[in-house]
Amino acid sequence: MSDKKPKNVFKEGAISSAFIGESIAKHQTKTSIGAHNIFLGQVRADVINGKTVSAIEYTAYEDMANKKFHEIRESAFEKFDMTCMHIYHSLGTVKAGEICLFVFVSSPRRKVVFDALEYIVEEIKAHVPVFGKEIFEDETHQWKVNS
Amino acid sequence: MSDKKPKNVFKEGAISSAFIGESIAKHQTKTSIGAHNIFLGQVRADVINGKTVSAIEYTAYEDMANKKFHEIRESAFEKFDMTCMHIYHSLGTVKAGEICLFVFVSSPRRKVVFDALEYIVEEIKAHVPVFGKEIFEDETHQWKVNS
Amino acid sequence: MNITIKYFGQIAEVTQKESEQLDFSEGSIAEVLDVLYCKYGTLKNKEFKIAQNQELVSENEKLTGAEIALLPPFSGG
Amino acid sequence: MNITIKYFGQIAEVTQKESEQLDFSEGSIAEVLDVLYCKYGTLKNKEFKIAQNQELVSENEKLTGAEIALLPPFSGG
Repeated sequence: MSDKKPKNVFKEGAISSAFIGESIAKHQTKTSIGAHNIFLGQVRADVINGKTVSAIEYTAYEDMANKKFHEIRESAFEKFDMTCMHIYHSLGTVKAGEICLFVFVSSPRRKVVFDALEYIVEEIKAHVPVFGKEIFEDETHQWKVNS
Repeated sequence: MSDKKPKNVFKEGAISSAFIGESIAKHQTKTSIGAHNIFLGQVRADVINGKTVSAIEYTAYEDMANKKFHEIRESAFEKFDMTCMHIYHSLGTVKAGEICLFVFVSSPRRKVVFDALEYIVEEIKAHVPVFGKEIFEDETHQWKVNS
Repeated sequence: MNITIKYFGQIAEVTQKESEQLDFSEGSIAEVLDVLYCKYGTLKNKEFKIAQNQELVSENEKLTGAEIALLPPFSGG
Repeated sequence: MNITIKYFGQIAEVTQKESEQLDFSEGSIAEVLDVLYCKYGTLKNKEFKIAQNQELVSENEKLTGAEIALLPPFSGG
């Protein structure tokens, strides 16, 4: 299931719950799968110095990011006995409450999916050049820092 | 967010991908959430002595099971800083490729959801009296054993 | 006292019923099991846990419950 | 050699552009940075990593690339 060249992980705008539901449905023909694990990153309406985040605007060094996503994918397939994995990340504006990251791993066995999903999400946070600009309700902004 | 009395975790038949999508959508008004983690158990078409599993028929000691689900829920809220959690388990027939378990946890922070989800799923597997009868294509059966 | 015994999964296959009412004098869970082993010959070969009023108990536990359940290995999820 | 320099996030706010072409003789990444620090006064106060041809490199790395990128802290997800 491992592709040889990087594909585009980015989607313009938020990732819809319908899209996630459809992705799950597509896996119901793969009857060797016993466990799925899904991570969703959602934009928080954090309050910072009295101002509320209304959206995050994502930009990325797209070519390098897709290359990194591909490396993460390859190393995850080497480390874990997964049937499949999918990653989607938003670019552009994602409003508070909307989903900006969707990571989906599947395996015959549940222990594998827990380890694999956490590994993949942490790798994405650490190594993929994506930049989030937190937009406040008064249209000022600050740059997001991952913790 | 912690309820005081056990609610019914069981659903008749498979859990649909549309239902999962709708559950995700309902959380988009909760803008303190930064991370969701979802576990889905899917019925595998295992081949055992040349016979293929076509479905699992689930029964449960329902009152005790709902009490256990409630205890797991209470202890998870004590251990982890979650915003919300939901568990659904199928009863009756779930065909190979269909989903029989849906566990959904949400928190402001991602590290919490990874730990919480794995804890909850392992507790369910170990402590909830649910019984899976694996039905083969030739209508014989065997009793499922969790590993 | 009158006690409801519940059977699940492969245990219900042995007993060929999902529940029954049996009358016991005071004693421990072990005494209930003795009666059931006598009644259902192959039960002894089966792996199961015992719940009294929806809590797992050992065989030595005093019989207090209105409801005893014989639970084969759990296999949810 | 002609090199494309790319700027992202808060670094692009400092440079007020997303990319530019600059001409360098052979040398190390540090020499590129010297030119940029001179050109953009406040760049020195910013935290960033450097990628050469889409791989992270240190300042001491030899300049080989057609493409250098200045990357502020990653904050995907």
